[in-house]
Amino acid sequence: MNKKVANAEEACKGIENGMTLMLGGFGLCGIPENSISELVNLNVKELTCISNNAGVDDFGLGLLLQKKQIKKMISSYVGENDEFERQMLSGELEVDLIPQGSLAERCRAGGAGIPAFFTPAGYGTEVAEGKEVREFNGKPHILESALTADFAIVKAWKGDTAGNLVFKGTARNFNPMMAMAGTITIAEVEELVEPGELNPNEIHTAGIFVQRIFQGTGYEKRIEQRTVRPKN
Amino acid sequence: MNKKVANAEEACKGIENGMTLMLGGFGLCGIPENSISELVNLNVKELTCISNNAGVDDFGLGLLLQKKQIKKMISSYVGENDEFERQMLSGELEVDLIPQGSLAERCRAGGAGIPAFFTPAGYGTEVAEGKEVREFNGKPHILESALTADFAIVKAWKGDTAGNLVFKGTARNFNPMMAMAGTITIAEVEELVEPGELNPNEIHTAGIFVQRIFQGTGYEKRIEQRTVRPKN
Amino acid sequence: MLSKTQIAQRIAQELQNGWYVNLGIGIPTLVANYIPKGIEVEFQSENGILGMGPFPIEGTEDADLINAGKQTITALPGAVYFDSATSFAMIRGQHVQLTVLGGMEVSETGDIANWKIPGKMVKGMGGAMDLVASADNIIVAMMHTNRAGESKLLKKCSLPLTGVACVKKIVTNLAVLEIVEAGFKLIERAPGVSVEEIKNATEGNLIIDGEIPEMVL
Amino acid sequence: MLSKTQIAQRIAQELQNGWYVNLGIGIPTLVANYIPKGIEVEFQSENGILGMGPFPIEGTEDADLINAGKQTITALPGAVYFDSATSFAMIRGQHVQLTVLGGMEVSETGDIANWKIPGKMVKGMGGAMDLVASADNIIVAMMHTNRAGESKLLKKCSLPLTGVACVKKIVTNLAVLEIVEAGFKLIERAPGVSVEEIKNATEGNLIIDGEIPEMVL
Repeated sequence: MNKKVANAEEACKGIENGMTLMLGGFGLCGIPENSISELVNLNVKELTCISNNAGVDDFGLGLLLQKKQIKKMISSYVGENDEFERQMLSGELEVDLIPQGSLAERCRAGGAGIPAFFTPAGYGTEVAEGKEVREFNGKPHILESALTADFAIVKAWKGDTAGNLVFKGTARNFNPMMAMAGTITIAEVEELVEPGELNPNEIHTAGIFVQRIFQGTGYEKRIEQRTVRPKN
Repeated sequence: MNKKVANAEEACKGIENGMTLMLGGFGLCGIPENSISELVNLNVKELTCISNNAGVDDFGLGLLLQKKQIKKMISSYVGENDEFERQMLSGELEVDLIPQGSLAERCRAGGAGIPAFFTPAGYGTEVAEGKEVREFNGKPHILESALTADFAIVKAWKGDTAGNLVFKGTARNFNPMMAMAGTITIAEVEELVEPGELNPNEIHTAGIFVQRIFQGTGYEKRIEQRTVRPKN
Repeated sequence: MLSKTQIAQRIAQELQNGWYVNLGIGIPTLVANYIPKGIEVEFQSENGILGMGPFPIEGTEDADLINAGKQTITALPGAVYFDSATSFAMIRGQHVQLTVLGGMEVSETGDIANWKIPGKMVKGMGGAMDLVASADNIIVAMMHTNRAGESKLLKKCSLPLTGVACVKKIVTNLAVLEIVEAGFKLIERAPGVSVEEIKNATEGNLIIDGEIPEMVL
Repeated sequence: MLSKTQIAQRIAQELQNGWYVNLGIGIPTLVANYIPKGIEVEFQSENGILGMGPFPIEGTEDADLINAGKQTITALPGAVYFDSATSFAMIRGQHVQLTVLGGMEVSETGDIANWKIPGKMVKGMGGAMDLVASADNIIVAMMHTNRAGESKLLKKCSLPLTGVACVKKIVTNLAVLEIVEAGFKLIERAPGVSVEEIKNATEGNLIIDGEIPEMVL
């Protein structure tokens, strides 16, 4: 089952104006850099982007915000991006803010054929507005629905041509759930190997969830907050 | 965070008559053999056991059935056990049969603080009786609730004293979800190592879900259906 | 009339390149032996493997590597193991393109019963209810009639249901049929089996539209 | 009056052996520096690590290893990485024994607001709503008053809520307080701070029951 494509250009074929995209990553950690560049090249507009964060001004999804390619963001935290805040407060950008755990679970639910589930997160807040409330074990919960996307775009450390993925460290984050929830899922990886080279016991995302895979190039992997102890 | 206990005897302390237990495994694959033996020794009765299967007549949960320690089984498939069928048809044993995917998801939900979710599985069947039905995307779904247990007992291949677990092959099955759903989770492993010896990127179940861990002995790992090709 | 093996062989013709396929216990398992040339599919077993291979060579069997029928198996290159929740996320989330399973009864509206005979046999539904409620493409492999000679293709199932309006296609020892709005549409006859014989063996509404070709194995 | 560091130091006294702890951004992060002797705890960061260690030694930082504040970190022996769904399964499923987070406002009924100032600042709630809705044990670390000198311990929050009736304890620069049925129960005073000063800085109902000890750091 060979899902290998040559590069981001080939992987992103079919992404059109007005589509809903999921993009993996937490902050700038584990984001699909190559595919984001290609989205900028393609200049697709009116996108709805589901991503935990919105990048920074000049990296990650911030690049799409600069070019006003995004109509709506569905995120949990967007605090690192001035252009985002400007577009949101001015009303240019629609924003749906979701508790992080609900965002993760809603993506998983989308991929897992679970249309809705109850969670305590957000009860009694803006997030609960218009949502069904039900008590379980004496505690109020709200009903949250599944999220899916036309394309899910994820970044892994290693992958094989059958689409199996292994993530590294905390770069895993939202990538596995989003991989499950895309009608077409694109995976870009730092190292693409042949089937059989990954240990089947150590694969984080099964190839069944991935439709296209390619080995990316020139990963910058920018660090947002470089915090260190002195060498001495 | 040292969760190591000496053996099954120490691990099973506190398991009492009338409790609800979850037991990992699929058929006889990945079952907590040492702990099951200890449950037989303890002769605790009136148990509610949540387990995908009920073992065979003389192995796995079949050992508890023989001694009539089980009041109620919550399972998805129980076809390999004559004593089970006898007790069920005679009414000695209460049985709640649940679609396998719903069973897995209900255990996960129990561990993940999700009290209920919608699934299409079982709609229009006995399983749906008394359950809320709701349509999503034109398809009827039923509301299923979370499962939890006083003790969850799982079997892993390797583990460290912090409770981190690695499973092998298809012996993973229900073990990870059940580990999440126990008030106290006992893990028995074939090989117990020190923290740091397992690669943090390759751990299947995080230690946070495990309260007690021990290295089991004398694993029989019986094969139910030995199907082979000739050597030649 | 087809043997069980031939039923599997005929079903294998339905496989399409790139499909993930879940094969149930019994006849469905045999489908894996007849994958058409040039077609690449991957087999999922709901207990937690994708990329299931043939039975192991004698002496290499591993108790930690079984399929949903509890048989020892092997893993092909590119295989992956996962837990039961993830397995059914694949199934419920419609990432598996084809499910083949056995049936005790199928109704003309696509209902299926295959898990329980009240008072007699209760093995449990295993993963069948999840599979039939989720898969877009479900093929039932079964005998056209039971041992008493009674039709298993009914107006209405008499046994407790496994799923409602879910079966798309049925391959029996006598015929290939599709579930359409009006009932069982006859698609192909087994070699040497007449339309009349199929009619007689089918209790539910049988739709015969023009000449019915004989299947080619 | 306590410095931010001292607030963290006081909160660290609440840690109990064997706890899994989630520390929010800001003051809460500092708590990790003051774990009492003989107490072993493990830190969870909701972006996907358990067993978080100190910042890396200069030159060893790894872009693929950060905490929820996007800071480079290290992993201790016994650490484990996981995805965001699993991370919040830990949180929502109450496997994390203590959550420490910052607050903009806390009400006398335990409501908390810390994610949004309408029309002015909208960073998003991140994981805070999941954390406060789930944790059994929530400590808020914050200044007792805002920059304008107005109390942040209110009868009712004025800002959009993060969670309802969830805060258990508050450690400010002036005091340690518990949320009880009738309001903010004063437990300890910061060194050199009088009950009167705390009273003046607290808009919500303050419960003073007997002699209030000075905290010991």
